[in-house]
Amino acid sequence: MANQKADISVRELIKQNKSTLNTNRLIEALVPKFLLVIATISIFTTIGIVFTLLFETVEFFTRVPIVEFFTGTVLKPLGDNAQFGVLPLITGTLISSAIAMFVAIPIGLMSAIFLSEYASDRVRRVVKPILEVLAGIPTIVYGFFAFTFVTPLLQKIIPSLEPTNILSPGIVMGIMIIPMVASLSEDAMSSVPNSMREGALALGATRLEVSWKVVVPAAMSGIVASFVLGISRAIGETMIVTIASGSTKNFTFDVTQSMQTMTAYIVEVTGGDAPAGSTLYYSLYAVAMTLFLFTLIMNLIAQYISRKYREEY
Amino acid sequence: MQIVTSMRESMNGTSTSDTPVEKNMVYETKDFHLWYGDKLALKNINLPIYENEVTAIIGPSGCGKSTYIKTLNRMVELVPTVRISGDILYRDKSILSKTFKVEELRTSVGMVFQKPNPFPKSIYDNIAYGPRIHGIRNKKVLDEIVEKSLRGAAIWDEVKDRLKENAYGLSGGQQQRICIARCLAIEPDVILMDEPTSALDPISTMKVEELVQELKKEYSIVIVTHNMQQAARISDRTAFFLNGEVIEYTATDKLFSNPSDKRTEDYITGRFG
Amino acid sequence: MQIVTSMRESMNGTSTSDTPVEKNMVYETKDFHLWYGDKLALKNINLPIYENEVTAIIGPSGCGKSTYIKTLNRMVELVPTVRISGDILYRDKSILSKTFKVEELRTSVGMVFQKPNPFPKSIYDNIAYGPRIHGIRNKKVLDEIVEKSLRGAAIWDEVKDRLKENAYGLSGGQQQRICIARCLAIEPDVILMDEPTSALDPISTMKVEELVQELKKEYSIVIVTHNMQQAARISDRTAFFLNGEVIEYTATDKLFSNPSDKRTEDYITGRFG
Amino acid sequence: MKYVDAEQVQKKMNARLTVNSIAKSIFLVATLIGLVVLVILFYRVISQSMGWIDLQFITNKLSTMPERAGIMGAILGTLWLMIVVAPITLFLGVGTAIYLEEYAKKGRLQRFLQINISNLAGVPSIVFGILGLTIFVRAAGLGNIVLAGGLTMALLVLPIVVVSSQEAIRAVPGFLREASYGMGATKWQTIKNIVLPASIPGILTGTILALSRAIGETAPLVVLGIPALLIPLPDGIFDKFTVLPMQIYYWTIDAALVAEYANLAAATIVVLLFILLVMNSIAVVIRNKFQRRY
Amino acid sequence: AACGSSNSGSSEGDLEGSVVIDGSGTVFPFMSVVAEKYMTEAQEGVSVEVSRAGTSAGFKKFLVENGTDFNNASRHIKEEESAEADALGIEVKELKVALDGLTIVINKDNDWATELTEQEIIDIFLADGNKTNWSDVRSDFPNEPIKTYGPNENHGTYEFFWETILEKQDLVGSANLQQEYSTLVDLVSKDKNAIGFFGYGYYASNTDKLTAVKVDFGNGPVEPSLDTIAEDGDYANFTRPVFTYLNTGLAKEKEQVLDFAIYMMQNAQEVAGETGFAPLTDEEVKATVEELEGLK
Ligand SMILES: Nc1ncnc2c1ncn2[C@@H]1O[C@H](COP(=O)(O)OP(=O)(O)OP(=O)(O)O)[C@@H](O)[C@H]1O
Ligand SMILES: Nc1ncnc2c1ncn2[C@@H]1O[C@H](COP(=O)(O)OP(=O)(O)OP(=O)(O)O)[C@@H](O)[C@H]1O
Ligand SMILES: [Mg+2]
Ligand SMILES: [Mg+2]
Ligand SMILES: O=P([O-])([O-])[O-]
Repeated sequence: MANQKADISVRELIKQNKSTLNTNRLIEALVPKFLLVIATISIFTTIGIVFTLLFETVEFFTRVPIVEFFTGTVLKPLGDNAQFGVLPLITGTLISSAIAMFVAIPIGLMSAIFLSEYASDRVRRVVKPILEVLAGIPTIVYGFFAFTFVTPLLQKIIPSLEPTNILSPGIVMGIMIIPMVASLSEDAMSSVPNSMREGALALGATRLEVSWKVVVPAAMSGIVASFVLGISRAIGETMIVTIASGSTKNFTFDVTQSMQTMTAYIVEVTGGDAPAGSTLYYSLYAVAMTLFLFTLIMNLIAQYISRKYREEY
Repeated sequence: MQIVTSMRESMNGTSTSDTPVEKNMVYETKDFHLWYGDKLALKNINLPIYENEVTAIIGPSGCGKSTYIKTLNRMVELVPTVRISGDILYRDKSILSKTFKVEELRTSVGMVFQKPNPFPKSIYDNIAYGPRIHGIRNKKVLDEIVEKSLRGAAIWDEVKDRLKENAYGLSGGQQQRICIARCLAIEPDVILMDEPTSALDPISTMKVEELVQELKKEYSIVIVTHNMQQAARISDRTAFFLNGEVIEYTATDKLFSNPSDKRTEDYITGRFG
Repeated sequence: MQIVTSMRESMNGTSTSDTPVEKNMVYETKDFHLWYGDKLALKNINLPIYENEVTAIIGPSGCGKSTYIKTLNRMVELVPTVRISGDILYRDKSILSKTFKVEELRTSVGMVFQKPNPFPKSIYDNIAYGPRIHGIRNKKVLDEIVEKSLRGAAIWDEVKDRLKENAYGLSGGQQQRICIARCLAIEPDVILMDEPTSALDPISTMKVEELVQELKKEYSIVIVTHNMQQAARISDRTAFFLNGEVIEYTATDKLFSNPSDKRTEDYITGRFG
Repeated sequence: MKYVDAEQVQKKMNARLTVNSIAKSIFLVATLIGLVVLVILFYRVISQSMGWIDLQFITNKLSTMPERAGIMGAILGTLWLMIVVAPITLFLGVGTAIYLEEYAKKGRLQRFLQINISNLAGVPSIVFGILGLTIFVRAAGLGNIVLAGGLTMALLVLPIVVVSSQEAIRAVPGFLREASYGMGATKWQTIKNIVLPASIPGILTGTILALSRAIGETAPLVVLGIPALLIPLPDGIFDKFTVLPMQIYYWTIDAALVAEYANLAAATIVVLLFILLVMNSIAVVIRNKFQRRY
Repeated sequence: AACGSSNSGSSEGDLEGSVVIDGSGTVFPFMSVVAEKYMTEAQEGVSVEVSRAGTSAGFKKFLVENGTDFNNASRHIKEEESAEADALGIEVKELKVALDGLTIVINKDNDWATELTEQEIIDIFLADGNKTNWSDVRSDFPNEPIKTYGPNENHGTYEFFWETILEKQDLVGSANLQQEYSTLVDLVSKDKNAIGFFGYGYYASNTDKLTAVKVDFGNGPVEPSLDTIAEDGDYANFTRPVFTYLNTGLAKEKEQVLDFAIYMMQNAQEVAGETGFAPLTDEEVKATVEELEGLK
């Protein structure tokens, strides 16, 4: 070994390459700064969203009083006596989201319990990705499905159901959200340490008792966070309601009727391409701002829940 | 769990010779083998366990101690790849038969684990969990059970004023005694303990050891331990496992003072392990 | 890493007495303390390390062996909460001073880790990694370096026909020697080894031990080991750590045959640890 | 005193076991619901598209006449859109992830960025559409061309790429980094030579998933104002364009006028789902092929 | 090569660039067919893009700097809109492309209201008409609620109906107004008690789903058809011309825009028939084409 060392001295070579060292120093100093700039793009995006929405929203409120906007039950944005009450949109949004969660929460949670607590590893490995396919289907496909399949089907059960209604897209949104709830809840449950399950099983508990009284409570924060994220998703969902719920600005709680959500309103107004400068145009931003705030609050709640309760055991 | 057909044979002489006084048997293990997938983890185990005794199981890491003790309440079958042959009788009934209800077995056989594993609930709810799932709902009865169990686990005085607090606020040693209390609450017949003190500090360890001595008056106890001193201190009978086999099983005094197998001697004198 | 102002004092007598022949010092550690957050992990370390020797560091788990050896090439500062005081000199220069360039230090001081950690690249690229990052691009030179280093790590014959294959296809022992070769490729001055054989089978362990013996002719080696026999077999000098302190540091023969501290004796006779 | 009556326990045991098996069946049924819907959905779409998918349908330009209509324009539009989205998200996403994982001190800024990114991931896509309309289409005067749509989509899927790249980078074991530092490598050398190569499978998987999200999005493009009839094929990022989901949208609502449009919509859905399936399979293959070996 | 044979109106097929058209949803089917023909038969290099925001919404995109080249309209340009054009210096040329009959449609299952008088229709849609149930219209009609449908205020059809037929009286508040005509077709075809209105073309392509109400203007019920829809036909009261408005400034600037305009006029009669409009007379076409040629 010593004889070979005479051939080349790496130590010497490295010393000769001092210049590499200096370039390295420079790169080393520049890279983090450069990456910081890139990383702030996401912040600029947020700022961009907030500012575009805010400016035009403020302008909107100089034309339509903020109180009227948030308490008005009549939304009639076109024509001569336009009225801008956002409540019909808010109820539409909340009702469709409520229907969606009414479908997604029980089914999603039960699927999660099945996958995490009952299913064998093999079944879980097969079923979970298939469920996740549901989440990956474009929403336009669900809209088509709701309008051409679910609504006619429901009309057989509820004859008074209108051809466009909030019930059918609500249910379909729920189906779309099932995998989200199931997958996140399942993650939360499978991260409950096995020792907890063993403790309960060793007391003679059945699988159900273990799941329901030990695992689910222990994973509660993750489960609730998945619900909240699901709601946020439902609130922001656009194409399903646009296609299947129509654009009637009803202020009602009758789910068999057509209602419009905030998202569908945005589609309608931009589809008619509201010209800059009209109140209609500004109303777009006011509604978008309201929508943004709704989902922002939901996302913050979800993050708060999952952070706060992360390390309970 | 897939039960391989087995031939029940008379008990293998080597492992059960030299037993001291004959008492009632709680468990009887016969020609028992266990595989994880293709790996043989327990080989031809024959081991009687007696009433109101502390039976210690010792042996080096990976020798199959946990596997064996988990077989006694069939927790081992939570591992999907497990296969077994042979038989285990609890109170003269085969616990491996298809018709046997594991939940019932586990109600009579409590278990305490290596790492304290209280539920993330209040102390009270931890203890009441078992009685509740067995249908006891009466608040007064539950109160009594909780107090009795906590007293039984020698931790009542320390926690009686904070029963509503989360069990995770307690120290490791206290948590372990909560787990013991939880297990006492359903009044088991046998208590299985898998290295119950290995995560505890010396003082907590001492308390748990004392408790075990106390409990044996009412319960039969099987305890796995890494710590030979502990086995010597608290057990009546000791089994020495090595590579999935029972090398020697006899009265604790005898095993530690006068082991009959060379490997036992090597192990207890610290030659390996 | 936050450097607490320290008072350099003359070396503490207890730990460095009884040194055999006086040689050149490679490292000199003076009054060194290290905290992880609030936890004191190394307490008042004073330890000289000599040229062309194998220095072994032994002690029970958690005593600070890895922490100390990682301090010698300042890898320890990858843990963000680390704070230190005292000083460490490498070739008479303080490695803790602000102006000191860690990359240079780490180029002169190679390290081999407990678990073999080759890069998920070809064997060739693993060895060539160091020279390349130091600017050596010439293919012929690299080829020579690779061959020389693999020969140096006594693994050339086993891998010379598969240099383009991924290093993860090798056995654990081969991987560990690849890691040693990787470290030789930049011709270090000192090689730090943190339990380099603990993940290896006996035969691979023997090979690595022989290699260490060989390497010490050209390099200074610091080796952490759990295995006292290993320390006794291959090292010239041994330091015994306990709870973050150096209890005894002296010639290996002396430490194992005639330890001057009761705790050392207890440890090497297997009383604890 | 005995509280736990063995007989009582015995009696209750059977009931509890029955409840357990009933619950298990219910949970199983709940799990199957999702799968059943999936089957129905696929069946409906495929049966409606029967006879409508052929080479002509793929290669023809759009037309008002169902027999002549094809989706080449939408396919090319989708392709051009991806050509804008992929490099931008990859560059910004991986850059942000490296910054957050390797450089940012675990402090306020890092937490703020992280929260901001998770919030961005939850902002409805239609709001991104408004952002794109206001900033790219109008303020920057790009109009509704591929570039404007691509930039909008890139911002929309950026959080997905950031988070999955972060996970991939985090999954690179510390010992590889240590080994590199131990050789005297600098931080950037370590990232470039060790961390990034080892995390590329994860990053690619995340990016493919993000792209499939972008391919399926409709809402933001509706807001950007994609024309209802656009026959010429786009051949660059400065052209007007339409994409598969937009075509599905228009055909779905216009099916009331020309019944065959429903079949065209279904056929386009099949093509879209096929593309997504292929992309997801690629992601899975990458993930399996490069599964960590260390 | 641009100034080709003035007769054909289109050059030899080597024009390039784009033509952007928005506006009326009523005219959309007509214009999209013309556009497709143009791109396949005349000028493959030109990209004609047609949208359908509605007449009013379309004018707002037309009357801005660098707005759309054409705005389709199912009504005349309004005074405000003309004023706006003047203010912007946009010179607007009205091109009448065909005639449309405003068609009142009901559900296929509706067998009672297949013939209504003009006044009954007006009352049904008027806020003050007090017709909430079908039985309020005629006592022998079923006692079921009337559901009214129509295009929303973005649309020229809405304004034509409101201004010309309702004479600017308030529309009934419960009317279900939609952006997309296809949605309206769908809604009416699924609602037994529905009555709605829109251009004849949307009825013509859905005769299997909808029934057109025969309107009695005083001389007995008249069914809308390509024969009765005419400025002096039996359906004249509900007949209206439909237009496209051309930005002549842009037409002069961009050869393909003017070329398209001429092509469209030359093919207007043929396409009108295909898409459910009554065609212009030969003279009308000729006059318009000549005017357009004059712009060159
Ligand atoms: N779930 C499992 N799957 C496969 N093999 C297992 C599993 N659990 C344990 N084993 C193997 O079975 C053997 C016995 O394991 P066991 O846990 O019973 O040992 P032990 O004596 O309890 O050891 P320790 O003292 O470390 O707890 C070991 O070789 C172990 O690797
Ligand atoms: N990253 C860290 N953060 C906080 N504490 C740490 C960290 N790394 C090690 N410690 C603590 O510092 C002490 C010394 O650890 P170190 O790893 O140096 O021990 P060791 O002697 O190498 O033990 P072993 O033989 O188990 O490898 C231990 O108490 C350990 O818990
Ligand atoms: Mg064990
Ligand atoms: Mg260590
Ligand atoms: O779409 P319109 O023709 O009614 O404007």
